[in-house]
Amino acid sequence: MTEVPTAGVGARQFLPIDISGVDPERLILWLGEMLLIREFESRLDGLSMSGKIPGGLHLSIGQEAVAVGIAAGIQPQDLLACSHRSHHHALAKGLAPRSLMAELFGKATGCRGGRGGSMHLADASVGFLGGNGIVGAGLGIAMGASLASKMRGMDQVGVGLFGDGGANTGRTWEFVNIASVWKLPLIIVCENNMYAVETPSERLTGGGSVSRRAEGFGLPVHTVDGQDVVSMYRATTAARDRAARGDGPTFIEARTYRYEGHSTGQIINYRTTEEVDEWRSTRDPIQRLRIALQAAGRLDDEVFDEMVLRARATVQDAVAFADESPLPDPISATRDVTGLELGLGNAR
Amino acid sequence: MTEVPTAGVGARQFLPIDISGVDPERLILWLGEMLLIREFESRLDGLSMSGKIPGGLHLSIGQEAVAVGIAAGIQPQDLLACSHRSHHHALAKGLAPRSLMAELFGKATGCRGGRGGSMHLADASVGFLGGNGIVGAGLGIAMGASLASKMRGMDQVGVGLFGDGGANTGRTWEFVNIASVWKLPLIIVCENNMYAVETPSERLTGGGSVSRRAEGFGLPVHTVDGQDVVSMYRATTAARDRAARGDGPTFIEARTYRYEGHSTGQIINYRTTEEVDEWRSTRDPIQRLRIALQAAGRLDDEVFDEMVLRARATVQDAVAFADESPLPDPISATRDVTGLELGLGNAR
Amino acid sequence: MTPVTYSQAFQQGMREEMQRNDSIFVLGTDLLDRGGHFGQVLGLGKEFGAERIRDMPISEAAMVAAGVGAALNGMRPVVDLNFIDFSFGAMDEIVNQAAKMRYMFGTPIPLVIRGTSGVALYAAQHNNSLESVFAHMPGLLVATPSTPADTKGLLKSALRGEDPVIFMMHKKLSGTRGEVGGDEDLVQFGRAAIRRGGSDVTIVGYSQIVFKAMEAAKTLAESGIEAEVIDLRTVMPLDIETVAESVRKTGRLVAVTEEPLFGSIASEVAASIQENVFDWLSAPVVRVGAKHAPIAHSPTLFEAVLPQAADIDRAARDLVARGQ
Amino acid sequence: MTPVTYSQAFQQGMREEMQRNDSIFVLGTDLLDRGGHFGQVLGLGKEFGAERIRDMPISEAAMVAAGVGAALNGMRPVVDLNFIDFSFGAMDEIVNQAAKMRYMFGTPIPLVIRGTSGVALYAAQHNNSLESVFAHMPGLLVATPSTPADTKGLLKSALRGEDPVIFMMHKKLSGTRGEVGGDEDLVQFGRAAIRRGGSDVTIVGYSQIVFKAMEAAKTLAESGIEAEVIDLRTVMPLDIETVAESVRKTGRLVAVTEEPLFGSIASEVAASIQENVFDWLSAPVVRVGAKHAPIAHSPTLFEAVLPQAADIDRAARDLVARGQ
Ligand SMILES: Cc1ncc(C[n+]2csc(CCOP(=O)(O)OP(=O)(O)O)c2C)c(N)n1
Ligand SMILES: Cc1ncc(C[n+]2csc(CCOP(=O)(O)OP(=O)(O)O)c2C)c(N)n1
Ligand SMILES: [Mg+2]
Ligand SMILES: [Mg+2]
Repeated sequence: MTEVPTAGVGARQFLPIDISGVDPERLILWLGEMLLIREFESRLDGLSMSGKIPGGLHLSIGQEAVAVGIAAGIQPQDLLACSHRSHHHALAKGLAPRSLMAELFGKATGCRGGRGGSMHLADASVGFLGGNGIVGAGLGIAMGASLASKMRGMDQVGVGLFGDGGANTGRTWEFVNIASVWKLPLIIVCENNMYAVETPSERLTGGGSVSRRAEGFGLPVHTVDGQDVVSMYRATTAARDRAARGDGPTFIEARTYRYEGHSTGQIINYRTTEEVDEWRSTRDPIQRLRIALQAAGRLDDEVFDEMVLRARATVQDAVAFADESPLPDPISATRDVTGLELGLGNAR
Repeated sequence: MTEVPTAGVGARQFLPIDISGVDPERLILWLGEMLLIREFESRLDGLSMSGKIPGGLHLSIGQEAVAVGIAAGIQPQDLLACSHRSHHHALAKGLAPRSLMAELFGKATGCRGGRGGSMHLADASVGFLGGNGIVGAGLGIAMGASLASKMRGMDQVGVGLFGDGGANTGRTWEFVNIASVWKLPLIIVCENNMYAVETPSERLTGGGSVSRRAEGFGLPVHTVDGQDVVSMYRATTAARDRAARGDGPTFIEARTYRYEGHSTGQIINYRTTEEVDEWRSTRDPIQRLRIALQAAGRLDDEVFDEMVLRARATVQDAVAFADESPLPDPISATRDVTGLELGLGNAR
Repeated sequence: MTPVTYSQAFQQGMREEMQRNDSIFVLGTDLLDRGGHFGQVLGLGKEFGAERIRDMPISEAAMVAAGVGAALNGMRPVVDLNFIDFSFGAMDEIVNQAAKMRYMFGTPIPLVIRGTSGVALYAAQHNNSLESVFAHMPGLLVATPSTPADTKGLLKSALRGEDPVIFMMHKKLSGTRGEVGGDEDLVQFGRAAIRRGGSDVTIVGYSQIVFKAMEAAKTLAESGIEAEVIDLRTVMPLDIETVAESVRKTGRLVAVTEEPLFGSIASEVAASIQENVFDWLSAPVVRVGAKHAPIAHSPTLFEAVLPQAADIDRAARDLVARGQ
Repeated sequence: MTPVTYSQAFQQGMREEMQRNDSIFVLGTDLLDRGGHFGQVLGLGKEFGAERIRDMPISEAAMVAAGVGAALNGMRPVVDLNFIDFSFGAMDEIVNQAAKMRYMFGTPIPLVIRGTSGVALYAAQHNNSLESVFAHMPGLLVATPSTPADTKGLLKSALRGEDPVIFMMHKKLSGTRGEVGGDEDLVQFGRAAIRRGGSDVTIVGYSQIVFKAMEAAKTLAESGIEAEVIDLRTVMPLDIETVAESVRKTGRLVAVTEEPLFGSIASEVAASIQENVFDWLSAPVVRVGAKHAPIAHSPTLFEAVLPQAADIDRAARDLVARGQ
C-alpha cells in the first residue's frame, strides 16, 4: 500500500510552510522527488518480507523532506554520505531507482553489483559517497571528503548525516570538532527522528538537545523543521554558501520523524499511535508542500494525481528491472579486495 | 634539583588565595603533600635519564594543587582514576612513596610488582584505581566504578580525570554523557594544562573551551583555578556533596600548568620561557598557599623549611628503598593473565 | 525438558544467574523493553527492572568502560554489544583495559561481553569474524557456542568466573533449538566436545560451522569414511589436547572456520597440531575457511566466499586418499 | 650514500614522494613542529607547511576517517597514529571503512596508516602486537620493515599503490642505520628477502625479530648448522612461496614472531607451510613467539615473555636433531 496521503477534509490541520521566493517549478520538482521516495519506500516492506530483497531495511518514510531539501540546496558536484537509513538520500542525490532497487535485490545490475545492499549504497557519479552500517561513520567519510575538496581547491562541499542516536557515539564529536577546527566545507546534519531503534533518544542524551551539544564545538548550529522541505532547502543553501566562502562548517539539526519501524517487519509498541498520527496528520512533508502549492494556485489535484502515478510507474519499472536482472557471478566474489593480486597463502 | 620555590622578594607577585574557613591544620597538611609531590617529581628526571627508571615519565610539577585539592575534597573510600600523568594523584590519594618509586624502578616491591610502571600505577587499598596509558580511558574506568557504587548503594563517589588533549577524543564525551544520563556519583575533572604534548590544545579544540563543550551534556560545569588548592578543594567538596545526595555528576575544568616538558628529557621550544615564568612566579600553588598561611600567621619560614626537608627525606628514603629492592622474578611474568590455567596450545 | 532456542538458552542462563547473584546486570541498547536485538534478554526487563537491565545510548566505548569500571568495583556486568562488529568502537576498552587490568592491577575483571557474530545477511560491516582477534589478546577468554546447551552452560561459567569473556553468538543459530542443562550445569571453558565419533579423519571447528562439518561427516559416511567431528566450544582457551588425541587416532585433520583463513583459528589449530603430533599425521592438516574477501550483501556472493559442507567433504576425502 | 636511520628512511621516502605527488599529505599529532614522536617526519613541516603536514588533536577515529574520506576524494593521505596501539580508537574506521570500501563501493582507498609497533618499554597498553590482526582483515595490506631500505622502499610502494596499508615500524629499530635506495627504488609488497643463505634449517620472521634470528643463525653456524633466514618484509601479502622454496631445500622451519603465539603470523606461516610442502618437512614447523601475557613495565618481566635469540637457536637445534 502506498503511503501517499489523500487530500481532503483533514488538510487544514497541516502546519503551513512558507514557499515565498522559491521558483514554483522547483517546488513541483521537489514534490515529485518526495513522492518518488515515498512510493519507492512503500514497496520495500513487502519485497523484504517476500524474500525478494534479502534481509531487512531501514525505511525513511516520513523523512523525505530532509533528503530532498538538502539535495536541492547543494550542487551536483557536492558529496554526501549518510547512515544506515539511506534510501531517501540516495534517490534525492540522484541514484537511479533501477540501480537502487537492483542493489537491494542483490543483483548484478545494482549500483554496487549486489555487494553493498541497503546500508552500503553508493554512486560516485552522482556524488553519493554512500550509506554506512556503522552509526556515525558516514559523517566521518564526508568530513574527510570535504578536507580533500578544500585541499584541492574545488568548489565542492560535503554533507555528512547521522541520527539522534548517532549523537551519543564519540566518533561523531571527533568529526564535528575537526570540521570546526579546520573550517572544512562541510554541512553536518543530524537527522533527529527522535528514536534510536526503540529508544527515545532524549532519554539517553545528556542535556536533551543535540543542537545545544553541537554549540560547544564552535560552529553555527541551526535547528530546522525537517518536515518542511523549503526550510531544509534554505538552511542547506545558507550552509553551502558559508562553506563555499571558506567560512567553514554548519551544523543543522533536522527535526523529523519516521512513520515506520526502525527496520522492516517490526512491531511498534514503544511509541503511541497518537504520536505517529500527529506527525502524519499535521507535519507530513508531502502534504504540506502540496497544500502550499495548491494555496498558491500552482498545483491542482489532477496534476498531483498524475505525479503520484508517475512515481508509482517509476518504482514499478525499478522492481521489474531488479526482478529480471541477473544475479552476480559467484566467481567475482573474491575480486577487487585490494589492488594487488594476492599470492599463495593469502586467499584461497 | 628541587623545584620548591624559595621565599622572598618575589612573593608579593603571587595571586592571592582565599583560605578563610578552612582549618589551618588541614592547610598545612596540604602544603606538605604538595611539597612531597614536587620533591618526588623533581627527582625523577634524573632517575629516568640515568636509567634507574626504565623509560620516560610524565611529570606533574606545577599541577600539585589539582591532585591535593581533589584528594582533600573527597573521602578515603572514594575511587579515583586518571591519565598517563598520574604521580601527583597517586601520592595525593595515598599511594606510599616507596611503593610508587619502586614501581617506577620496575621492582618487585612496587605497588604493581613492576608490572604497571608510571602510567599504570594502582593501589586498590587507597582507592586509587589507576593511571592509564590511553588518553581519556581513566575517566571511563571511574565512570564504571561510580556506577557500581551507585548500584551497590555505597557512600562512595568516583573521580575521573583527563587532560585538555583528552577533551578531543570521542570516548571522553561518551563517558560524560553516561554519567549525566545515569546521574552517577562521579566528579569529572579536566586537568587543563593548555598543552597536549607540544600542541596548544586551544588551537585544535573547536569552540576553544572545554567547559563550554561540557555544558552541552547536561551537567553542572565549573571552571576552577587549578593552582589554588583551596579552590580545588571547595569545588571538589561541592561536587562530592552533590554526588552523595544522588544528584549526579559535576564537571570541573581545572586550569593548571605543567612546568616541565610533556615527558622527561624533552627540549621545550613550543612555548616561551616567559609563559613558564609567568605561571611559576604568579600562580605557583605551593608558593600561594605558603604566602596565604604566612599572612594568616600560621606558618613561619622555619616550619616551612622543615617541611621541605621532611619531604626530601621521604623521597630519599623511597629512592633508597626502590634501589635496594629486588627485581621481580622473571618466572612470574606469565602468571595471573587470567583466572584460568591456560592449557596446551595457548601459552608457552 | 522442552527444547529452547539458542537465544532463549542465553535468557535462561542470564535469568538463573541473575537470580543467584545480585551483582550481575546487563547493559546495552534496547534491552529493557525490546529484550535485545536477538531476543537474548527478552522478559528479563520485566523481571529485573531498569537498574539491572540497563538501556544505553549508542556508545560502545562507554558500554565497555562502564562494564570494566563496575567489574573493578564489585559488580559482574554483562555488556551487550548487539553485533560483535560494534566492538570496534570499544576496542581499546576491551583489549587495553578489560583484558590487561588483571595483569596490570591485580584486580580480576569479571565481565561478559556478548556479541552476535558469524556470517549471514547485512553485508560487509556487520559480518566481521573476530574470534581469532580476541583469542590473540592475552587476558581475554572467547566463547563460541554452537548449541543452546553450550550457550547456557558457558554463560554460567562466564558469570561465575573472574575473567573478561567475549561471548560470541552466531547469527544463524539464534532460532535453533535444543535441550539445555539445569541450574548447576556449567560448561567449562577449554573443553571441546566430540560431536561424532570416527576413525578415519578428524574435523574440528566451532560455532555454526560445526553443523556444516556434521553435514560433511554424513556424506563422507555414505562413502565409508568415518569422520570424528570436534566442536571446540571456546576458542580461548582452546582445547588442543582433545584435537590432538583424536588426530593420534585418525592421523588426519581438517580444521574449519568461517573466518577468512589467514590468521584464523583454523590456522592456529593447524599450526599447533602439526607441531604437537607431527608423527601421527599421515598427511598435512588441511584448513577450510572463508576466502580472503569482505562479505557482500548478495547471498550469491557471500555464499561463494564462505566454506561449505562440500568443501569440508572434499578436503576430508582428499586427505584420506592422500594419506593412504 | 651515507647510512640513514630507520626513522630517517621514512622521512626520505615521504619527502621524495611528497615532492613527486601533490596529493600526498600527512596527518597526526605533533607533526608540524615536532616532526612526530619518533622524528619520522622531522623537517617535513618546514618544507611542506601546515597544509600537508597537518597537526590533529587526539582524535584517532577522526584521523582515519579524514584519511578515508580524503582518499575517496582524490588525495593520498598518510595517517600517523603515533603508537599503533592507538589504532584501537579508530578500529572501525580502519577495518569497517578503509579496508572494505574498495570492495563495497568500487573506489580504491590509497591510504597509509603509520604506527610504531613492536615491544619495548612503556608497558601493556603501548605494546600490543597487531600485525596478525590487521593481516586477517580482507582489504588491508600490512608492511613490517626491518631495515631503513625496506622502510623507504615499502613506503614508496604504499604511496604509489591504491590500497590501505598498515605501516608498522618497530620501536626498537628507530635508531638503527643502513643504506637506502634512491628515488625509484621501490620494494614490492609480498616479496620476502633472504637475509642469510643456509641449507639445514629455515628461520622466518619479520621486523625486529629478524635480528634475533640472525643472531641465532650465528650461534648455530658455530655448531655447523647453516640456517637460512627469511625476512617477510610484509605480512600481508605474505610471501609464502619464498618460505616454501627454502623449506623444500632445508626440510625444517622455525617460524618466529614477537606476537603472542596464539593466532600469530607464525601460526599462519606454520599452518600454510605444513599444508603446502608437507612432504618436504622432515620435522614439524616449530613456532617461537611471545608467551601469552601482556607486556609488563619492568624489562625483567617483559624480556621473559618475549622470544629471544636463544629460543630460536634452541628450536632450530631441536629440529635439526629431530629430523635426522
Ligand atoms: C556503532 C553502531 N552501534 C550500533 C549499531 C546498531 N544500530 C543500527 S541503527 C541504530 C539506531 C540508530 O539510531 P539513529 O542514529 O537515531 O538513526 P535512525 O535509525 O533513527 O535513523 C543502531 C543502534 C550500529 N549500526 N552501529
Ligand atoms: C588514545 C591515545 N592517543 C594518543 C596518545 C599519546 N599521548 C600520550 S599523552 C598525550 C597528550 C595528552 O594531552 P593531555 O590530555 O592534555 O594531557 P597532559 O599530557 O597535558 O597531561 C598523547 C597524545 C595516547 N596515550 N592515547
Ligand atoms: Mg533516530
Ligand atoms: Mg594537557
